[in-house]
Amino acid sequence: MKRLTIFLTLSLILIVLTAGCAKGEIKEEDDGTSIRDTFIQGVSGGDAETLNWILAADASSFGYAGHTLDSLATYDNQLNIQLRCLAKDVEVSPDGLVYTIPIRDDLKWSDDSPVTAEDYVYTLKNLMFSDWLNYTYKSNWQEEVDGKTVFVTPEALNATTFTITRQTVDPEFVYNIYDLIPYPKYIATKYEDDVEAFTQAPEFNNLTYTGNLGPYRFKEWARNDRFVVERNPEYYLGKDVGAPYFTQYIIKLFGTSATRQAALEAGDITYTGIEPEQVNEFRNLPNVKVYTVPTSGYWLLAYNQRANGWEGLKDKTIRQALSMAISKQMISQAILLGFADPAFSFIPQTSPWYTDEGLVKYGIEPLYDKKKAAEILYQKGYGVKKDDGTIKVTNKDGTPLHLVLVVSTGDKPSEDTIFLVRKELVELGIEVEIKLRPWETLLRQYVMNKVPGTDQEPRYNNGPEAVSQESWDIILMGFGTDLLQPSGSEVFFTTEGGLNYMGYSNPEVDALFKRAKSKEALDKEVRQQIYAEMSRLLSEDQPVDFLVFRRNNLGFQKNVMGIEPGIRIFYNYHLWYFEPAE
Amino acid sequence: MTERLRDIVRRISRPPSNSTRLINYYWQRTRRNKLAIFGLTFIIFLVLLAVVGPFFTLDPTLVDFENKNLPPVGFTIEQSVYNTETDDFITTKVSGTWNHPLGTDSKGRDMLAMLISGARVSMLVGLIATGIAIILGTIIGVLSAYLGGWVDNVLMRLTDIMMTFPFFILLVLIVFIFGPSLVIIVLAIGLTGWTGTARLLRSEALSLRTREFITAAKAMGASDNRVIFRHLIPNVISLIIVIATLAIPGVILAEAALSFIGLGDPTVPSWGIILEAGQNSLRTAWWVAVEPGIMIFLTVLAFNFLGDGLRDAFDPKSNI
Amino acid sequence: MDNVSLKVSNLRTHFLTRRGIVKAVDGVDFELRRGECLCLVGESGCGKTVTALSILRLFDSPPGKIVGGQISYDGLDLAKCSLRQLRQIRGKDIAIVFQEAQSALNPVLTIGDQIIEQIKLHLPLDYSMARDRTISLLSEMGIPSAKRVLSYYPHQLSGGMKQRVLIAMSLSCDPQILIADEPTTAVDVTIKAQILDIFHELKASRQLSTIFITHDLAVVAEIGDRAVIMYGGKDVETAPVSEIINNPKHPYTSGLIECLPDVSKTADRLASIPGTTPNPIEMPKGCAFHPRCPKAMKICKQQEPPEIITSKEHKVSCHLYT
Amino acid sequence: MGKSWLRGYITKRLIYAVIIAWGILTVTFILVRVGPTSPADRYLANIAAGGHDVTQAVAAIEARYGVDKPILVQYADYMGNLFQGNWGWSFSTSMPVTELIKTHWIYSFQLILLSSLFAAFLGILIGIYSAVKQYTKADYTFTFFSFVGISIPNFWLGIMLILIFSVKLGLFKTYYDTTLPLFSIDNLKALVLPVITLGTGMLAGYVRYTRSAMLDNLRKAFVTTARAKGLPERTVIGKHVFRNALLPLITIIMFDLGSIVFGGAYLTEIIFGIPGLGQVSFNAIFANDYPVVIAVTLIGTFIVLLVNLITDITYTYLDPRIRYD
Repeated sequence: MKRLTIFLTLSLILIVLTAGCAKGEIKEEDDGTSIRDTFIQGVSGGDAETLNWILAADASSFGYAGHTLDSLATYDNQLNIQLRCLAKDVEVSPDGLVYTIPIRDDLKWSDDSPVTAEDYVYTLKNLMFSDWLNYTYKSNWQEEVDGKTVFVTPEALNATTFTITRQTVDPEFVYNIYDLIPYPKYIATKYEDDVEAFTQAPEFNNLTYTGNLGPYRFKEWARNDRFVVERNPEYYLGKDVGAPYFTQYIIKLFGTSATRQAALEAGDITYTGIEPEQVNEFRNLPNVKVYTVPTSGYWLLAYNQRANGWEGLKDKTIRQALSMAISKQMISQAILLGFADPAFSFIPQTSPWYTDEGLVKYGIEPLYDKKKAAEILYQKGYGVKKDDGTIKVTNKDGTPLHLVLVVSTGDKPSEDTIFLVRKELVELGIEVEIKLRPWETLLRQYVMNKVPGTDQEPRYNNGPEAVSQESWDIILMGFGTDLLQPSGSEVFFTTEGGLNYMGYSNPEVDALFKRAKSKEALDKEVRQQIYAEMSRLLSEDQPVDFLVFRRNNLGFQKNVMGIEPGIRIFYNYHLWYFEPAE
Repeated sequence: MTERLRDIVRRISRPPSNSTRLINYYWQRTRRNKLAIFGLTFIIFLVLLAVVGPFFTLDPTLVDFENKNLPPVGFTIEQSVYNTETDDFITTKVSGTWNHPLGTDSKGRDMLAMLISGARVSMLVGLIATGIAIILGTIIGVLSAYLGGWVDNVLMRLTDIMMTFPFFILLVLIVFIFGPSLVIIVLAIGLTGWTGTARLLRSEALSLRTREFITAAKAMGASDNRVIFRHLIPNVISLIIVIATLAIPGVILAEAALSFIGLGDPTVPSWGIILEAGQNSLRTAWWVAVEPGIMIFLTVLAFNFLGDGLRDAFDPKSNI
Repeated sequence: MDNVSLKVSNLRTHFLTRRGIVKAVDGVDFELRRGECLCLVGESGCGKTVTALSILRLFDSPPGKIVGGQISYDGLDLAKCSLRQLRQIRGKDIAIVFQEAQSALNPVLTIGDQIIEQIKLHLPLDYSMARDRTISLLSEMGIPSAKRVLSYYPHQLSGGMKQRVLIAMSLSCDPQILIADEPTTAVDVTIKAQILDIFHELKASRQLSTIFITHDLAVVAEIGDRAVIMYGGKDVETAPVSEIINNPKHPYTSGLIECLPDVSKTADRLASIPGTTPNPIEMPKGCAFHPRCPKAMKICKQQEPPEIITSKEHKVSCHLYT
Repeated sequence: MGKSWLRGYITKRLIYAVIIAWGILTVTFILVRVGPTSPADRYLANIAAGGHDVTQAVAAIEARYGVDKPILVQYADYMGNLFQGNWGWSFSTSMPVTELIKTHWIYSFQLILLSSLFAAFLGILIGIYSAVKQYTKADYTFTFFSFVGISIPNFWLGIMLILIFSVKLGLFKTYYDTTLPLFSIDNLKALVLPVITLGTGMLAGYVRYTRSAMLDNLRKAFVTTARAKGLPERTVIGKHVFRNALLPLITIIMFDLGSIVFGGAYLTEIIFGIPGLGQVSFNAIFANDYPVVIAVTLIGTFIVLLVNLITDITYTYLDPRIRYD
C-alpha cells in the first residue's frame, strides 16, 4: 500500500514495523544461549484497533500484525530491496504492464498447509477488491482506464507464482506489490460476503493463522495495555540462524510520553521514542543508546489558493515572498532543537530520487530575507513605504493585511511552529490570527471543501470552485513522502489530486506527475529527471512552504545488539539480540 | 461536590433574617478562622492579579524563541541544540533573568504573564461554571419545593437521572462531542453540576416554607414570585455562598483534569492548559508544569479554606 | 467519719473558654452521708450539675479542669487520682443518672447492649448472667416485658421508659452512691411522680447514698434528707430539708421558697427572684447574689461572705449573720 | 426487630433503578449520535492520503459501525440486542463489548478497592485522633495536611510520585505491570503509587469528615453516660462515638466508590498505565466507539445506583431509627 500517510502525532512515536532480514548477516552464536529475554517497546498515543489488519485504517494495527506476518519484500537503510516472502524479485514485463510474482515455496499457514499464489490472488480479488469488505486502501490497486476506475487483474499461474496485469503503466506500482500480505483463503472463504462475521472472525482477530510467516506469533493482546508476540521457532527466515533471538516482543502502552520515557530511563522497557528536549539527557544515560534517524515526514504551510483565502496567495511571487520571510533554520533550531533538516520540496534527501540541483531554497540564507520579501510584496501593491524607508505590508487598499493561520491541536511542536510563523509574518507588518483546532474540526471545517450553494458532499478537493466552510489563509500540517515512490504525492500537488485542498494548479506539475507514471519513466534515468524537474518546479512555485523534514530519536537499552541505525532501522529487527550479561 | 453538600446540609441552619448586622456577625465569626482569612486574602489577591495584573506584565501571547525555556530567577539549566552535521550538541548554560522572573515556556512566553492571564481564565471558568450550576440548582430546587406536585416530581426525577449519570464521563462526552472550546467546557460543567445544589435547596426551601414568616408573607397576599425571591432565596443565601465557595475549586480541578486529558481549550491558556503543555517537558523545563500546578493547588486550597471557614461561621452549632 | 460516704471540700472546677475563665464551681463543700439523699439545689447555671460531673470528672476536658479542692471517697481523692482508678469507681461505686434520658442513651445501640456492657465491665459475670441481671433490673424499675426491651433501641421507648432504663443502668452494679442529675426535669408530671416513686423505693430497699440535683424545692421536700443550696458556683446554705423549708437563712433560699407555688395560698401569680443569674465569667464582686438580694448591704458588694455555722446541721454563707 | 419491609423496598428501588438506567441509556444514545463526530473521523486523513473518495469510504465505515441507519432504527436494534444480552461489538478494540469489560474491570476494581481501604482506614484513624485531640498541634497539622490533600490535583501528584519514587529512587516500576498475578506481593507493590495517587484526595476528605462527624458526637450526652459507666476511653470513642459518626462517613465513602470509577481513577489509570475501565471508557469516547460508550455509562450508572441502595440498606442496620416505608 502507499505509505502516504499524513502523520498524526502518534505516528511520530509509533514506528510502523515491517520485519526483514539481510542475507549473509548471520550472527555467529550458539543459538541456545542467544535466545533470551523480552524486548519491550514503549508507545504512547493509543492502541491498535484490530489485528484483522485488512479492516484497519490506523498505523498501529498494521504495526501489530506486522510482527506475525511478513510482506513480500522490504527495504534496508539504503532502500535496497530485501526479499521476504518473495523467492525472487518481481519481474516486470518490458511494456511495464505485467508483473510476475514468485513467492517462496516454504511458507506455511498454521494448519501446515502451504501459502500459495492462490491465497494472494484471493486476498486481492475477493477481499481487497470486493464491495462487501470496503477495503480502505483499494485505490492502490485501481487505475484509470478510459475515464473509468478499474481494478488491476491478479491471476495465479501455479502454486508459487502469480501475475498482476495492468492496463496502464505505473513504474511505481511494484511497491504496492512488495507490501502485499495474504489472508488464508481456506479460512476467509467462511466469512465471505458477511462483513460482520468477517470483522468478528476469531482466527483473524487472534492471528491464529500466521504459521511461519513472521518472526513472532501472536500471544496476547490486552487492550490499552500491551500487545505480546512470542518467538516463532518456525520463522522461515530464522530457521537457519535461530532467529529471532527475543523470547517475546511486547508493545507496551503508556498514558503519557513522560512516563514512557521514564520507563526507559528506569530500565523497565527496552525501546521507545525520545522527545527532542530529552535527547541530550538520554544520550548521557549510562544504560541508554539514542539513535537519531531521518524521517520522510515534513511540515508544510499550505497556502490557500481558493476563493476564501487571501487573494495574494494565488500569485506565486507573493507565496515566494512569504516563504522568504519564514526561517526554516529557526524552526529547526528553536522548536525541534536541531532534529530537523530544511525542506525545499517534498522529496527528502534520504530518497534515491532527491536532487539538490536547481532547488530554489526559500527560507534559508540567502533566500531568507524579510526586507526582500517586503520589497516584493510592496512592488506587487501589497504595502506602504514608511518615512524611514521600511515597508509595511498591507492590503492593496492600504488596510492592514490580516491572515488566518490554522493548526491542529495536540502536537506541541507544531503549535510552537505556528507561533514562530506568526512572529515572522508580524515582523512584515501582517496581522496574524492563529486558530488552534482539534484535528477532526480542522479537517471538516478548514480542509474539506465544496462548491458553495451546491449540495455536494464535502471532499478534500472538490474542484477549483470549491471552498471550505471556514476561511483560512495558511494551514500548518505534516505530510509524508514515500521515499521510493514519491509520485504518490500527486494527491497533494496535481490539480485533481485528492488531497489538494489548497487549490493549487499548475499544468506543468500535472504533466510531470503524469509522466512519472508513464512508460518512459520505466527508465530510471528518465524518472530521476522527472523528479528533479518536479522538485525544482515545486520549490519555485511554492504551492506550500515546505518547512522541515524531522528527525526521530529512538532510545534503546544499550545491551540491544545488531541495530543498524538508519531510516529503516527496524528492517532487520528479527536479528537483534541482547548482549549476554557478563 | 455532592458529598460536601450533604455534609453542609447536615450542619447549616441559620437565623431567618439577613440584615447587615447579620453579615457583620458572620464576618466576625469567619474572621476568627485564620485559614479562612488566608484563603480569602489569597483569593482577593488573585482576583486583583487577574484584573489589573495584565497591565503590569509582559504580553502573555508574545513569543520569543530566542528566550525559550528560560528558568525562573535563581536557576540555571543547560540547553542543548543538536547539530545534524556533527551529530553532537551545542550546549549553553541559561540562567533566569528578572525580565522573566518565573521563566518562559517553550515558545519563550513569559510565565508570570501567562500565569496571570491564566488566573483570569481559571477564575472565570470557576466562577461562571459555578454560577451557572448554582443558579440552575437554586431555581430548580426552589421551584421544586415551592410548587410541589408534578413539577416537583418531574424536576426531582431529572435530578435523579443527572445525579446518577457518571459525572466525568458525561463531562468528557459533551466536551468531546461538541469540541473543546471554553464556552462548551464552562457550559458542560455548569449544566452537569447543578444537581447537588438543587437537592439541597429543595430540602432547605421545604423546611423554610413551613416557617411562620413565609406563611405570614403569603397571608399578607404576597405573590409566589415575591415569596420566592424576597423571602425564600435570601434565607438560603448563606447556604448558597458556602456551596459556591466549595464548588469553585472543584470546577477549577475539573477544567485542569479536562486539559490534562487533552480536552482543554488550547486557544485560551488556562492553568490547566499551561500545565498540560509543560508536563511532557517536566525533566527539562520543570517550571512550565510546576508553576501552574502550584497555582491550581494554592487556589483550590484557598477556596477550600474559605469555604470551610464560611461553613463554620454559618453553622450556629460551631463554637467559634 | 464512718458514716460519711463522700466528702467534697472547696471544690473548684473552671472552664477555660475563648471569652474567659468560667468559674462554674468555685469553692463547694458538702458531705454525703451513708444512706441519705442529699439534694443540690439551685437555678440553672449555678454549678450544681458541674459539681455532680466533677465528682466523677465527667465534664469535657479541655476546657474544664478541677483547679482545686478535694473529693474524698473511700480514702481516695477523686479530684486527683488517676483516670484508671477513677474508671473503676465510675459506674461501679458511684453511678450517675442524667437528666435527659432522650440524649443520654446511645441511639444506635440496643438497651440490652448498653446495660450489659456496664455489668460485664465491673462484675465477674458472663453474658447470660449479665443479661438475666439486666432483665430483673428492668423489671424492678417497672418496665413491662423487660426481656423484649433488651433488643429495643432507645427511640422505640417512651421518655419515662428511657428514664427508667437509665436508672436501671446506673443501679446495675450496685453502686454505693447514686448521683441523679435532674432526673425529673425533662419529663411530664405523671412520669415525674413515677420516677420519684422509684427513688422512694430505692431508698427503702437499698442502702444507697444519693445526690439528687434539682432546681425544684418541691421535689427536695419530697425526697431529700438534707439540701445544699448553690448559687454562682458556691454552696450558700446547707441544712436538713426541713430546716431549709421552714427556716431558710440565706436570702436566696428564702427567695427560692417564695417561688414555690403553694396550693394553700391563692396567689395571683408565681413569685420569682428578680434579676438574672450572674455572668459566670464576671461574677459580681463580694457576694455573688448581692445584685439580686433584697437585703444587700454595703459589705456584700465588697467582701465575700464567710461560712457561718448557725446550728449543728446548718451552715450559711451570708453577711447577714456575721 | 424484623426487616420484612426491606424486601419490598429493595424491589421498588430496583425497578426505579432500571427506569433511571433506561433514561440514561437513551440520553447517552442520543448524545453520541446527534453530535457532529463520527467513527470515521480518525480515518479521514488516511483515506484521503490514499487518494480515495472520502464520502464513499466514510459511508463504508459508518455502515460497518451501523450508524448509517436512521437513529430510531439504530435505537430499536440496540435495545433489541441488549435484551438478548448482546452489548455489541467494540470497533476500536475489535472485541465484544462484554469481553472488553470482563477483561478490564478487575484492574479498576482492585485499584479502587485498595485506594478506598487505604483512604478509609487511615482517614478514619487520623480523623478520630484529630477529633479527640481537637485544637492541639497534632490536630492543626492533620487539618492543614488534609486541606492540602483535598486541594492537590491527583494527576499532578501521580506524575510527581513517578518522578521521585520510580525514576529518581528506582523503588517502583514506572508502570503498572498487568502480568503480575492478582494476589501477590508484587502486585500490591505495583499498586502502591497508584493507590497513593488516587487515595490521597479521598484520605484527606475522610480525615475532614471523620473529624467533624466525631466532633458532632463527642459532646453528646450519651458519651458522658458511657464514660460514667467507667468504660475505658477506647471503648467510649471506638464504640459509642464512632458508631454514631459512622453514618455520615458511610455516605461519603460510598458516594466516592460510586463516582470515582470514571473520575479520579481514570486519571490515575492513565498516569500509571493501568488498563482499567476508566481507560476503556474514555478511549471509547475518543474513538467514537458507541457501543462501549453506552455500556460503560450504563455500568457507571448501575454502580452508582447499587452503591446508593447498599448505602441505604446499610443505614437501616447502622441507624435503627431509619425506616424507608
